[in-house]
Amino acid sequence: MIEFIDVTKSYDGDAPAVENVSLRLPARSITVLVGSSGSGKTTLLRMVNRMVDPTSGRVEIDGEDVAARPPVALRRGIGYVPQHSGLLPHRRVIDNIATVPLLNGEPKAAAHRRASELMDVVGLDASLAGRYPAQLSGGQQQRVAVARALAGDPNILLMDEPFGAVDPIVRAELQQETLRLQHELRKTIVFVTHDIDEAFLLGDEVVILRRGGRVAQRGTPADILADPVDAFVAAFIGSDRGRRRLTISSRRPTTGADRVVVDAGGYPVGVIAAPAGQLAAGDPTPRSRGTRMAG
Amino acid sequence: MIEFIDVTKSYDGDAPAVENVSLRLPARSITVLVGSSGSGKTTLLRMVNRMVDPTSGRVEIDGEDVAARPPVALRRGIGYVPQHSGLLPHRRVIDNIATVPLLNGEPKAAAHRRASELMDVVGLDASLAGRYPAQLSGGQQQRVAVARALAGDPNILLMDEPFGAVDPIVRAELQQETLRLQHELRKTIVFVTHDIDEAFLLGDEVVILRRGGRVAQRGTPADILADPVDAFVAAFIGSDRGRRRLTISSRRPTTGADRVVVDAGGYPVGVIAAPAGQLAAGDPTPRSRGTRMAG
Amino acid sequence: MTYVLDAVRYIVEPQNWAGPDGIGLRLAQHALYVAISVAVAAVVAVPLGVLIGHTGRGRTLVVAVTGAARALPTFGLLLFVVLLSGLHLAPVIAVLVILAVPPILAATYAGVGAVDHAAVDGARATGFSEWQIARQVEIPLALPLIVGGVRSATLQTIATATIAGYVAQGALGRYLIEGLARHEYATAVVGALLVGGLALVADAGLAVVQAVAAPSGGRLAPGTPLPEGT
Amino acid sequence: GNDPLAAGEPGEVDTTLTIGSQGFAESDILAYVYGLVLADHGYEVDYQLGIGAREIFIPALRDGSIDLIADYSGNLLRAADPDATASTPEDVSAALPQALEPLGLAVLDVAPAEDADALVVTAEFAERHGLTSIGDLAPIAGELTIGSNTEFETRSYGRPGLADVYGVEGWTFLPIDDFGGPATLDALRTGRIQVADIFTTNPALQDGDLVVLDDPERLIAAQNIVPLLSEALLTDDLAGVLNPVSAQLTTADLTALNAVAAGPDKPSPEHIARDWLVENDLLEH
Amino acid sequence: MSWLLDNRALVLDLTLEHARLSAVPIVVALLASIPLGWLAHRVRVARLIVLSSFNLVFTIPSLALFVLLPLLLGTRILDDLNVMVALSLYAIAMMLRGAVDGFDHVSPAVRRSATAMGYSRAGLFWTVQLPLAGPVLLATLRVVSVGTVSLLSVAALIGKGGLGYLFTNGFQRDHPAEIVVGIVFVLLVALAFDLVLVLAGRALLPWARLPKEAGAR
Ligand SMILES: Nc1ncnc2c1ncn2[C@@H]1O[C@H](COP(=O)(O)OP(=O)(O)OP(=O)(O)O)[C@@H](O)[C@H]1O
Ligand SMILES: Nc1ncnc2c1ncn2[C@@H]1O[C@H](COP(=O)(O)OP(=O)(O)OP(=O)(O)O)[C@@H](O)[C@H]1O
Ligand SMILES: [Mg+2]
Ligand SMILES: [Mg+2]
Repeated sequence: MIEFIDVTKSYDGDAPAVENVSLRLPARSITVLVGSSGSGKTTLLRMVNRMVDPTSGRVEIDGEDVAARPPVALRRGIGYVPQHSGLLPHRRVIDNIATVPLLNGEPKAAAHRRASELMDVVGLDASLAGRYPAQLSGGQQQRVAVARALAGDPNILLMDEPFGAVDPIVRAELQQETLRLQHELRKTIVFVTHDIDEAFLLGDEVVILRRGGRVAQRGTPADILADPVDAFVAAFIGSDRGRRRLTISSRRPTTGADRVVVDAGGYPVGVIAAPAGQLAAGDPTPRSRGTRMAG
Repeated sequence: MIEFIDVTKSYDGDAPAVENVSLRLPARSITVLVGSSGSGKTTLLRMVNRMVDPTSGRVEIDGEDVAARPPVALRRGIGYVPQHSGLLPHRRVIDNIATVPLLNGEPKAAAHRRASELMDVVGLDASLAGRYPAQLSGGQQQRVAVARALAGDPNILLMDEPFGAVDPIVRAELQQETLRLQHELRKTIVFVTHDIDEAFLLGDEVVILRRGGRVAQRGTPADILADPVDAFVAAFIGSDRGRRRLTISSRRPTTGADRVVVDAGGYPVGVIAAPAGQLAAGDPTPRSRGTRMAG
Repeated sequence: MTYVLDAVRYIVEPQNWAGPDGIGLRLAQHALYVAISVAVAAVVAVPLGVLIGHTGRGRTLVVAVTGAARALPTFGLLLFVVLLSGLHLAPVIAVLVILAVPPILAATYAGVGAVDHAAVDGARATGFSEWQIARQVEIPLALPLIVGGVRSATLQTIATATIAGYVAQGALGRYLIEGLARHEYATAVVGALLVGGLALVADAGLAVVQAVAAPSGGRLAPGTPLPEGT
Repeated sequence: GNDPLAAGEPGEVDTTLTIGSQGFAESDILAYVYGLVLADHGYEVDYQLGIGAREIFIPALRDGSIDLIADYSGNLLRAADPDATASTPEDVSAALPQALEPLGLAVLDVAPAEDADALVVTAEFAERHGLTSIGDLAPIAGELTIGSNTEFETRSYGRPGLADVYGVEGWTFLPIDDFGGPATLDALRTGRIQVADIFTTNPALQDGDLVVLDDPERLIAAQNIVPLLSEALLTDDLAGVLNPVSAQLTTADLTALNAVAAGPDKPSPEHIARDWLVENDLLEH
Repeated sequence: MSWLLDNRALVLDLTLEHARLSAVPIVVALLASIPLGWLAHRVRVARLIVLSSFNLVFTIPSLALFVLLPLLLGTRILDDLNVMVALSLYAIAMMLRGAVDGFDHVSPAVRRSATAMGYSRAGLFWTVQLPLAGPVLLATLRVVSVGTVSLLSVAALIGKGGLGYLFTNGFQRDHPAEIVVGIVFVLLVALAFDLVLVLAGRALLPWARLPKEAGAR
């Protein structure tokens, strides 16, 4: 469990990037911090591994103040995946993944063995081991970054817009992969994004942040969607533009007995099964990753 | 009307970026070219204003081959909005917008007057006229770029991922603004994006491209959504992951009588009104901008 | 350090400024040689650099040629040209031009090449001709770097113009050569101080030019406060 | 170097002799003339060519940067003792050891060969102004430009001596640092300068279009070749090796050596020196 | 040509001397610029000092430095050290700017993510920042190397110029061919040094010149 206790961070002289934030992130699930640019997501995330030290307040991991731990050792025990993979351009893929074991003094052979396993885990072909990062596609680079973050076998994984720079199809693939991985590994993941759809897809719990890191709303995706607390959240998740307010269109009975569902603006968002013109209601329960089975 | 007639473009030596594409884009409506990275969207778009000349085949505007027109004059008659605004960093906002009139030899006063009007049209505060681009936010820069593209009063507007680099809230605003503008101005707009949601939102017609610029499917958003022609399109629009296949969840009767709608993965996408437990079906017709009224 | 004191005393003595061997004439000669050489070099290198930066062609060739030009020993070249053509000013200028071209050329094509591609592309798509792109977009935006190139060319030329003294063309190098030949350190220090002083003045002047040359939009510190919203 | 302290390795005496030269062809050749003979006699020899003027090589000798250099007796004497008045070869040779002693320097035997500075004008110029000796320059001194190496201006036979001895004053100086080489000759022949300081062994003086001005007052002292070295290095053995070489070296030889150096083949100084030594049976091995 | 053949021993000697005298300053510049450049990269004041001293050193004519250094160093007039120290000063000054650029050039994203992996300060410097600054360091070092080799010839005026001897000697003997030989051999030395640097770069920085593979973005 990660806990922010009344943390504030001011970068020299400016208005605080994060102000009096208290937040508890449950263990072994994905918490997504979402908010627009400059809302302090990255700042909060980095406090966990002491890349940023709070100006006041403290951050605890399982009840222990991180400030008491030497930062280098702390960081080796926490996985980190940044937006632009941040891979070492002068090291081969296999060495990049083996970074933390090597830093921890593991023998090279063992570290490479572990790295090879991880390539498999994150779905990277073994033939890529000898390449340099520049020789990989964006999606492959992010997979390497994930593998690298996992190499120290950390309990906590910090992911800062890890899929922000890859194209939508690849992003969708990586998102699914993340869910699959988490199902297997059950880490405590803090995931930062500014894409609300991604937040709803991945988050067991979603924390919507305003400027200054203040929490606008937190809850499961379904909670937030069904019941945005205020206009800011409504705007953020798009329900003020009617994007979330759906209706079933009559015009177009398509193949099978599907009907197109449109949002309040009249734009189609998907299709809904209506066998025999009847709409099946009351079937599935909205999922939360906490209770989810193999994906 | 813009027509691509069997165009192919190979950049030196590589496999063709665009191969044997024939495509007719209707006048006075928004056609969105959508496809993943490298599918040739930009290449196709730039053939229209001769930023790229096809290796073979030709592009016609209203039946006239563009190759017959001198590129500089052609470009002054076609608006262009790139992803990163491409503004001149050393010119003030007003001068950036007035670029084309000034190039065409209009007197400065008249050009500035026209630029001021356009600032109003695209929703820029007049107080920004004297700023340099670096002093604007990303969203403001894109508005300036749109105003600049409109300054020559072109019939055609080419937009290459114009909102790709701005944050989601601002992007939603700009998308709405684009729809409003188009309703007023009725240009022939070719819009490139790799965001399928944006494509469905903005396109009167959407063209989904595969690698090499080959057309996978074209049609109105509702057509494509309801009836993806093949697995590629289904994957691209997300219906293979069940993202478009919606069901109404029973679990959570929220405020009023709304029900949460979930996709095939069980993840919530929106809420639907179900007064008295009954679902109102058969109401709105999916819209297409061709028939749309003021937004 | 008495040499430095002696040298300073020599320099501040007004009578040492007059006459055919005076500081005044030699300083003027030095400044003139440098000005001519740098101007000629700029006239050659700037258009060429803009052309290369604009088209992106010929870069490797120019890198090789400027590399070789940098390796050419100025001193040997000067003596060679003087042997062939006699004791004139022209060889001195020619050699200094060869010295000054590479930094200006490199700075110009690097500067033009570094102009934000999006701005150039945007300008082209808006209907600027290639010439207008070079004149109105690339040159203004690259100007600080170009002036930076002129600045380092000027510094090098000022230091190197001292060799003019070796081929009877006067200038401040005379103090160094006299100091060396007569083993009078103070005289050599006079030369070093005057050359250094001239260089500092020229450098400061060009620094101002460079600051003024910075296009207005680019001079703003990044992160100048933005208004809320859009 | 001969100074163990300066060499930084106390206790280990450096046995290599470094021979210097003044940076013009004749001096380079003489360095090899003496150096090759020394090497022939088992000395370790190293060369340091092109050091420059006396103002530099004397300190270099004294600090051990070099050990031996061929110099010119008259100018050496004036440099060591600015008040010296001796000007005939004999007087100069006699005065040298004493003048050098305070500097810790010594000389070996003086060679018969002489190579003095000489003030030279074109034959045409001499005829036009009726010039035969240096003193004849006095009436037209105001319009004259004299070209020579930079140090000429401050030398005893330069600006001060010309004024004191011959009353030649008010001329303009053009420094051309090529020791009377091609640039100086070019300047003289094209009229850029009217008078040049050229060494008497310069082969160009043989061409016939140049005239050496007489020096009846002996402004320019006798300039015999003499090996100059640090006093501490002066041994009988060294003298025994080099004095016979100097004894054989005549002015005619020197002029011939310079002619070879300036000739079409431009052989290296070492080459020229070796040929001369072989011709005169001065190399034993 | 025949002159070169007749004098090949002399030219070879001078070439070796030239290489020796100019190699030292190049190496010194590389070694000195790394800590200094690092300091300037990290500390704003140091950057100011370092970069303006760059300009200052360049205002001193090389000849003056050659003449005056023995005075400052207390070395002997003809000591190799004078020339090497003088050239080292220029080389360091030139090299410093490149070193600062090189360290500035290391992507902050890479640096940050390496820190997040748990690199210590020293580890970060030696295994991340230094190698990543490598390409810029190398590019600058190539310019420095060429410049030093060419500048050394001026020291012929004090008898320490390596191949520069051929310039003064050829000048006095009215022998252009000799000067040309000098110039050509200076270029050859510069070329040889450059080749060494390029090869060293390939060996040490193999990742710096990768062809991008298809599929890479
Ligand atoms: N190192 C820093 N120095 C100064 N200010 C900073 C620094 N890092 C962040 N800030 C400021 O703190 C605020 C919050 O920044 P932060 O990076 O945490 O936001 P974010 O939510 O991650 O934004 P984004 O979505 O753009 O990544 C911003 O105003 C930012 O400008
Ligand atoms: N100037 C160019 N030179 C060489 N190859 C190019 C050039 N421009 C594009 N290509 C190649 O042509 C193909 C299509 O590129 P294009 O830019 O048209 O794709 P796109 O669909 O716009 O992609 P993106 O979404 O990344 O902008 C790609 O493989 C690209 O690498
Ligand atoms: Mg962030
Ligand atoms: Mg594109």
